[in-house]
Amino acid sequence: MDKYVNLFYVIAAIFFILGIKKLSHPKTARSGNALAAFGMFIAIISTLVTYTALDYLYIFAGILIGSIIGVIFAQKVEMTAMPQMVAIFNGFGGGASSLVASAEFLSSPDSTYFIVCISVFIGSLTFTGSFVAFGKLQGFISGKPITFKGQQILNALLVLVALLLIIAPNLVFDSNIHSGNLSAFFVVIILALLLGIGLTIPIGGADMPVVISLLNSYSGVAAASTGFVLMNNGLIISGALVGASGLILTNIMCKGMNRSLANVIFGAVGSEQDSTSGSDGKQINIKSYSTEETAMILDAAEKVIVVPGYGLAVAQAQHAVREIADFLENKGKTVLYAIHPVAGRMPGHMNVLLAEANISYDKLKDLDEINPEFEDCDVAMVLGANDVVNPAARHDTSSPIYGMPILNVDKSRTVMINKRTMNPGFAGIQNELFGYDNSIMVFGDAKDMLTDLLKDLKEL
Amino acid sequence: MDKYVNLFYVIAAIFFILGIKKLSHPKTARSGNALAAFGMFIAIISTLVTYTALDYLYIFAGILIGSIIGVIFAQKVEMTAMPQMVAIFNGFGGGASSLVASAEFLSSPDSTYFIVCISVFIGSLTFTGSFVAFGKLQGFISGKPITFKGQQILNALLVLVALLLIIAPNLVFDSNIHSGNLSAFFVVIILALLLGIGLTIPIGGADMPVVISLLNSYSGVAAASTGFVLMNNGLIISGALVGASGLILTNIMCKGMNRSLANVIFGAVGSEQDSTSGSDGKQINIKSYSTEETAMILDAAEKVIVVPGYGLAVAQAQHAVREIADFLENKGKTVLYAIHPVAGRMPGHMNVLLAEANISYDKLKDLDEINPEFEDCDVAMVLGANDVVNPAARHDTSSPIYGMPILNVDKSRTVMINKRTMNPGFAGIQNELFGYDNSIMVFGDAKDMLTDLLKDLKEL
Amino acid sequence: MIIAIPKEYNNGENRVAATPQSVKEYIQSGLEVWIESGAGEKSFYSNQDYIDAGAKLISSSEELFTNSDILIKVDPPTLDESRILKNNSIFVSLFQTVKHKNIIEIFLDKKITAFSMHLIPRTTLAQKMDALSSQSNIAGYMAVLMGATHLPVYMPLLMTAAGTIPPAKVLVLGAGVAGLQAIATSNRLGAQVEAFDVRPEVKEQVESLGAKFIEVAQDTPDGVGEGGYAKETSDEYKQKQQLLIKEKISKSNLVITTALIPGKPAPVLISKDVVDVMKPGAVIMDLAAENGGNCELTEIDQTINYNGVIIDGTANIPGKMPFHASQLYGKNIASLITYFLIAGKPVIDLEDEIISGSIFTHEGQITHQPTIDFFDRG
Amino acid sequence: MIIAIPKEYNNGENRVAATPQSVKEYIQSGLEVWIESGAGEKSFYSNQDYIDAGAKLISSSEELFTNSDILIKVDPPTLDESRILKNNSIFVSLFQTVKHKNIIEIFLDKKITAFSMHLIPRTTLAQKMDALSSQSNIAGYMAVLMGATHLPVYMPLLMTAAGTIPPAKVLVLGAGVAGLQAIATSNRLGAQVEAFDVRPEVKEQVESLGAKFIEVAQDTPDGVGEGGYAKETSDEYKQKQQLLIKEKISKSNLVITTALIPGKPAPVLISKDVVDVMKPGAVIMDLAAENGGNCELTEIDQTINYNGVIIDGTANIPGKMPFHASQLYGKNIASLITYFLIAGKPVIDLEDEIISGSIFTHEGQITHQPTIDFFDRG
Amino acid sequence: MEIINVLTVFILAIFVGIEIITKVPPTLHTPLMSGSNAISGIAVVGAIIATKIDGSISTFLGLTAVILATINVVGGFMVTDRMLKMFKRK
Amino acid sequence: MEIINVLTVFILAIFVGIEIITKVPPTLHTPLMSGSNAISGIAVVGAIIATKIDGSISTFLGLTAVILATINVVGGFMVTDRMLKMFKRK
Ligand SMILES: NC(=O)c1ccc[n+]([C@@H]2O[C@H](COP(=O)([O-])OP(=O)(O)OC[C@H]3O[C@@H](n4cnc5c(N)ncnc54)[C@H](OP(=O)(O)O)[C@@H]3O)[C@@H](O)[C@H]2O)c1
Ligand SMILES: NC(=O)c1ccc[n+]([C@@H]2O[C@H](COP(=O)([O-])OP(=O)(O)OC[C@H]3O[C@@H](n4cnc5c(N)ncnc54)[C@H](OP(=O)(O)O)[C@@H]3O)[C@@H](O)[C@H]2O)c1
Ligand SMILES: NC(=O)c1ccc[n+]([C@@H]2O[C@H](COP(=O)([O-])OP(=O)(O)OC[C@H]3O[C@@H](n4cnc5c(N)ncnc54)[C@H](O)[C@@H]3O)[C@@H](O)[C@H]2O)c1
Ligand SMILES: NC(=O)c1ccc[n+]([C@@H]2O[C@H](COP(=O)([O-])OP(=O)(O)OC[C@H]3O[C@@H](n4cnc5c(N)ncnc54)[C@H](O)[C@@H]3O)[C@@H](O)[C@H]2O)c1
Repeated sequence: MDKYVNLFYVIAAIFFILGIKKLSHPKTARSGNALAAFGMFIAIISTLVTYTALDYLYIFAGILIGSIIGVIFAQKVEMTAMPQMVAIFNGFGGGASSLVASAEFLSSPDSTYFIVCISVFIGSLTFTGSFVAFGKLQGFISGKPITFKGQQILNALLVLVALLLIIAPNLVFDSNIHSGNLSAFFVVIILALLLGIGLTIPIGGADMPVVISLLNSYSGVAAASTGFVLMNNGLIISGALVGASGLILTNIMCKGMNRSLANVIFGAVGSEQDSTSGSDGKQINIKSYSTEETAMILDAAEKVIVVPGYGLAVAQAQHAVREIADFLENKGKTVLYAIHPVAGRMPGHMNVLLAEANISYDKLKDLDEINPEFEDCDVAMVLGANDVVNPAARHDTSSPIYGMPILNVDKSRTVMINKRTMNPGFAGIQNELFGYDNSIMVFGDAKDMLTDLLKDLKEL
Repeated sequence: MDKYVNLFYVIAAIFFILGIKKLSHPKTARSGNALAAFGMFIAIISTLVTYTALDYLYIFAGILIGSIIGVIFAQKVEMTAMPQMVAIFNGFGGGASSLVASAEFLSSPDSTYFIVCISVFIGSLTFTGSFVAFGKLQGFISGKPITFKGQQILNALLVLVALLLIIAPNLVFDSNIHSGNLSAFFVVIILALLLGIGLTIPIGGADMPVVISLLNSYSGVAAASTGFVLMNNGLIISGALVGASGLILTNIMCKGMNRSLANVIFGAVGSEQDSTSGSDGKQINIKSYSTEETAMILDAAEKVIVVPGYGLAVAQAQHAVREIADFLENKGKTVLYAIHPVAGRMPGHMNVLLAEANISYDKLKDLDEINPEFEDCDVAMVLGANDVVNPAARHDTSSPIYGMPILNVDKSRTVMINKRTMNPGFAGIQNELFGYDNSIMVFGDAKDMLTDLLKDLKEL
Repeated sequence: MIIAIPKEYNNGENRVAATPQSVKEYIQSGLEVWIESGAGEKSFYSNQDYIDAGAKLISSSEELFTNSDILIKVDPPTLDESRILKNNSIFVSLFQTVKHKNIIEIFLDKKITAFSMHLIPRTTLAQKMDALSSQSNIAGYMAVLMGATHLPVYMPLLMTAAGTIPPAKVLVLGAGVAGLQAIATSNRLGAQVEAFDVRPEVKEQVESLGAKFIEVAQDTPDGVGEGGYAKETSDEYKQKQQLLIKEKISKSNLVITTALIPGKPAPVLISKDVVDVMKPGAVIMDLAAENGGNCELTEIDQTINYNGVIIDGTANIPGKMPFHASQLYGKNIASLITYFLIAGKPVIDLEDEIISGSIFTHEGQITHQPTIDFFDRG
Repeated sequence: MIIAIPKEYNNGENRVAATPQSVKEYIQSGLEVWIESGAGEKSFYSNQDYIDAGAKLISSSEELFTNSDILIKVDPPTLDESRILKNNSIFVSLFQTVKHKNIIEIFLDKKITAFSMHLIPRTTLAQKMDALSSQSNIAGYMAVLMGATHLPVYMPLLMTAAGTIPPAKVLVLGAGVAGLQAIATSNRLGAQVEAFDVRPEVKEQVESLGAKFIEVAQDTPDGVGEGGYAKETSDEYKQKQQLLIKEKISKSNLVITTALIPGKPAPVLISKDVVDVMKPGAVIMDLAAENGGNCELTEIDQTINYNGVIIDGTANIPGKMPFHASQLYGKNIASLITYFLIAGKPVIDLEDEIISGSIFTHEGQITHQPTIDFFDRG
Repeated sequence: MEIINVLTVFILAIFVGIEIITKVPPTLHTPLMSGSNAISGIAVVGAIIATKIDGSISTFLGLTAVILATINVVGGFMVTDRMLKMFKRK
Repeated sequence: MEIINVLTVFILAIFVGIEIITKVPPTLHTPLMSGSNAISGIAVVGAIIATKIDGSISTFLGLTAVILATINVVGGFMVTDRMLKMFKRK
């Protein structure tokens, strides 16, 4: 071991640090990824150069095979399947850590049993956990939480036994240290593999991204512990980095879902996307978004059309709308207002409302003016409006509002609909728009929602 | 050297890290300071316990003397003199680092000359720099920038020569390594002491806090280099921490002043507070605040009274006011509006204006209702009003508005006045209020200013 | 097919049933348009405007009535006018069936297909024909302006060198379309607005306009009838209402009443003794004047001063804003007529909710149930 | 010392020079207050209110004029009234000196100390006595309401099922106090407001109310006279102004004119041929009617319809809002009187800017320079 | 002393890890996860070293580890890059 | 190897230092500066060790260093605490 290799590991670590930092900002994310990849390149090359007596044949064969598989996976996977891909990769990483630790242990069993076990335990757990997550997302395993009585107790038991075996193997197995350790070692592996499955299977598909993020953090810890086994600074630093930042990311993701990590892991709720059946029994599948995600969408938009309805007046959110619009306009976006002739509860209701917030008359467009504009509109923000954007009026001859001209919000790239519930509007009819592919629902009182949205927009 | 001492240093470092983190949030700052102090305690005790052959007599004597002086300084100093106090302490710290490195070097000259010199150089520079900063703030040295021709060149020369001596002492001095190094060492010290003075003296008193922060960062670097001399992890980690975080803090402070660090250090502008002379030749000394500082003041307030004037209408900032007021009210503060009978340019101008922003009638108070309220008001926000808050109306019989009842904003704890310039209002007379001790001016168009202020309030 | 627009001769009626814009619409739908000379004058539409739009100018009213296949008006016809209507023709106007029994009898006789713009269903789809909405909206808006002009006080809060003027207190009784618009307009002018109505769901609507809703504590929410209209309400309710109203009214500067119950006289919300306790200088705008008034003292089409309280009983307020009133009414009627025209010919589909809802005589039969009930009662 | 408040007998004058509130102020200052019975009636202040405040009720007008040391009024006195005023007494009312030469002569004769509320300096300090401000403010506000009531169209923008109603275009000519308030009120109602004035600094004030200022391109900014009042302006300027005004007016629904030049007839801003190009249904509210009107066709105290354009020449608009108009005017006068009272006795200090500014006859002399000039001219 | 030093490094690295991300916009959650996951493929370094360890089992395990870790590294960085490319505004 | 290890620690500590403060309200600028300044008094540890170094100059320098560094530490933490106490709302 040359002493300079550690220097290179530090350099690699610096690249990782900068990479992760940049990855968390939209503008620099791509270059961040490249930096991290370059750091990895440094780490690998310096290892190959410094360590002697390596089995280069195996190594190159391994790298070649791994690269080919990795490239194929990365190229072939569909964009929608990204999360499960990450899960697999993560599983492989965890597996690798655990294999390396095992190799070290098996060839020289006097290497610290404790630390090897930790490494193997976490690595194996990550391995199976990741594959379960993959299976759930890919649909190989039901996305629904799979639960049974005593599940938590069983998991707890697995952990306890494994811990016991890691700390004091000889209490259980052969008092001969070496053979005792060996037996315990294998049992720990099996327990960890089971635990990975046991922990992941009760979590619903919707929560999988959080789980993957958590497992990612674990695989960092696994790498770090392997680092301790090999006394290798590179693994330790990088592993610790990933372990810590992964945990923070997991936490951020949980917060975004308004849940605690504990709730995600042990909640076993992992509910699916809401689905609501209207009075006529038709099922509508909707996508419910947080204001944070909505802010991201608005941020990317160039042209936004606000569609105010009675709900906006009920919420008295006229000033909040104006604040959002001001903010977007300051960012160089176009904001228009689409006023449907019967929006609200009296003729001109929306005019009175928006005049209160001093919204300039030239931004208010009536139905005929605005409908062609939806075609190249990025986001239509439907705020407390319902009947006036119901596409049934266009095509459903049985609808009581069939024939009424509506605002064609569904023609815009994204339709963001804010209301408090899935209740119908004045006409008492269900609105299929809410289930359209380009529709997203943001539930809540319009004023509260807009206030949060503004906050999130400012924080981007 | 016991190997466990390093473990304790790491623990101390963790306390430092947590301490600094907590120090940067208002709510946790005090406990952060305590944590850091506790970390220091650990570091000192473990050093005393672990290292053998220490000269305990000297050590305890030193600690006792130092503690007494430190306590006295810390107790006696007036609140307004805090920054200069910090400067002195900082100078001592830098001095100490440089003395330790010197001691090591003098007793065993084969200790790495290079690293010793770095340590001594930075430590000495910090020492004199800090004392100049202290002198400027305390008034011993003129607070004005002291500049002369070629100053920058001289400083550059000092740096270059010192660097040369640090890197290649034998090029200059005796080719005998030891004696050559020794001579160079002393010259470096002298150069560093001069440089500390030379760098600090051209900077104006107003910029001193930034300089102190920068010198603080340097003293961290000095400690870290001393750590390298002694190969002591504790000094290295803590020094690096302070060095890096100090630099970031310096940067934040510069940004807050809307200047770059380079501009502060080499600008030699360091302008004093504005002072303006009115048309009648009377001098008014005003304090001009940034919106960021204003936000801090508002944040600490419980009761805020907004005093709108004609300028608010000109800026059409009625909605901006409402947003600020909403924000403050959401934080549990009381916000009232003081409407002077002749504010604006037509009877009821302010009523029309505030009604546009839907500000509730019960928050609008007329002169008689509001004047007693100023007594226990924390901040009076005077927005584009002038004549109606001119205290001359109360006491200056020669004033053309003598006898008119005014809003007694000067009775509140802080009066924040926003206008664009120092120009007079409708009555064409100067306003002594602007120079009152409890007045602060925030210049700018009312709408722009309020928008910035809101941003800053949200970022607190 | 001839569609004819006669001039309105009723006193105070400045509106007209078609604007040049709607004339164009009719011609596009394949109708021939006849208009009486001077029909649009009081609404500021000149004869020339109509001729330019393609209408034929007719100087005699009689000629229009006797020859047209579709006759559209603002007000109901006089008895004489209805007698000369062409048999089997279509007639459209604002028409309160319970007020014009003898005209209906003539319609039945002549097999007139008669539509009342009063009867357009209050559904989302029928909104564009909803003349009650468009005209009530004007009434609510104008009532505030007229009331504010009567008032001896400012509407908004003003803090001036000569003292602080408190905002006027406006009370809106009945918050249908007119009431809501009155709330909105008073609010704009800076008054303090309170409102109330027997229908509980109106609370949210009132609040959506930034006003305060006054609630009469009641046990059973039974103020709602069919189709969104209010029913005459229980005695106990009325009592409580009277008390609360009395208290609120005594403090108000401007009271705007809009309470109506279709097919019945307007409910009396303000009796004489309530007016007695009002402040001098207070104003009552009674938008229900045409149907008897919500105030006991209201005299139709008169503005009286009762002990310093001004009570304005102007019946036809939309007629005071004739340009826009005619434009909106013209559009409402045109929407109805183009709705039942197929290739330029009227097709009366009694299965259609809007048609069956707004028609009251057809082929010699009364088709509107409440009108049948009314005839049955005698 | 007796201060007396007679009833106003002028046609359309509903105001009174003191309210019960100001009566209390006078009594506190040590004056005895006499008031004519029924003086406050039309402003909705009853005799009883005054008695409660401490005033003595007098039934004969003559008794007041002959006995009082200070007599306060809204309108100038008639010749007969001035003849019976007590010698050396103080008289205060709104008074345009150039209009009442013979009354001034009587005042000089009787050594009356006469104040005109028209002459109060427009300084910050004198604001609380500034009756022109308080009354103009009412005029500006009421003019919009009256104008909107005359209009056959809506003021605000409305997008309804029966079509989109564009906002009314309001043009305010002359943006002093009345003009600014007219802008603010029109804005509140949702109209599109433009304004203009010869004084360039008014631009910022107009914009501070959210309206657009129309500028007449001019080379020398010479529209400004002393004390903030506008001077009669150059011919060239007038021409350009006429052109721009004509264009803007032809597009406006409501034109409100408030241009005044103190001591002179009001400038004519709208000649007959301009009215000819206005849209039918447009409305002109001429607030300068009392001084001859800003529109050539204005007839004082009449509302005429000229080819469909309504021109309202109501002279005394504040009189239409008497409760608050009297309250503010009463406060203005009370502020002036308590200003020159020392221990219950009037002390006329001609060094004082406010006193010397608003007084026009004192001890048999005319003290007001423009009035002297006017007398000199003949 | 070695272990203490290594521990020091470990602890400091954890602090860095905790501090470097404070706020991440939701769209970057997955890419960031994926990118840092690729970094945890640093196990490849361990795997390379492991091939040196004698004993056929170890070598075999090492080889497998190299393959798995390489997949993690190569696939991880590439997939991340693909995701991020999507976000680029047109 | 020692120096590399120490360098590693140094670099990581710098990163931690950079990351721990991101946003500081202006009122805390001075206290934070003062607090971290007190931490840089860690030189006291070096000073203590320096007394051990033989030679009277060294011992003298060490003693002086101990005094100065102690002033920095004790005074620094105390002054910081005094400042922070001020901010406490009544
Ligand atoms: N313009 C007129 O003159 C007039 C008069 C009477 C009736 N109408 C009828 O009213 C309807 C108007 O259409 P519209 O689209 O404006 O209204 P709408 O169809 O009645 O829908 C309003 C929606 O707003 C939501 N909402 C209520 N309070 C909210 C709050 N605080 N925050 C967020 N959302 C809230 C409600 O959903 P949640 O409950 O789930 O929140 C509701 O679905 C038409 O059917 C029209 O015919 C019009
Ligand atoms: N109420 C009435 O009826 C009436 C009528 C006519 C005159 N007046 C007179 O007007 C005065 C009213 O007093 P006031 O205190 O409201 O106004 P003021 O004394 O005229 O002062 C207004 C201040 O606002 C500032 N300002 C202007 N535009 C601004 C902008 N965009 N952003 C921020 N500040 C701005 C100006 O200072 P900078 O230029 O430095 O920004 C000015 O000093 C009194 O003297 C009153 O007598 C009143
Ligand atoms: N679908 C649509 O788009 C649409 C459009 C316009 C109106 N509408 C509906 O039509 C309905 C009637 O509106 P309108 O304005 O023609 O009503 P209206 O003119 O018949 O009555 C006016 C109001 O008076 C109220 N009222 C009756 N008796 C009262 C009493 N004793 N005290 C107080 N208030 C009393 C009624 O509840 C009503 O709100 C409403 O429900 C409205 O929402 C629907
Ligand atoms: N100090 C104070 O607090 C205070 C209070 C009120 C008014 N003022 C000042 O008094 C002055 C006069 O106000 P007012 O309302 O009594 O004015 P006014 O009634 O005398 O005149 C009305 C307006 O008409 C304008 N005008 C004159 N000729 C015109 C023309 N040909 N075309 C267009 N506009 C023309 C004038 O410039 C003025 O703005 C203003 O400067 C105002 O700021 C001051």
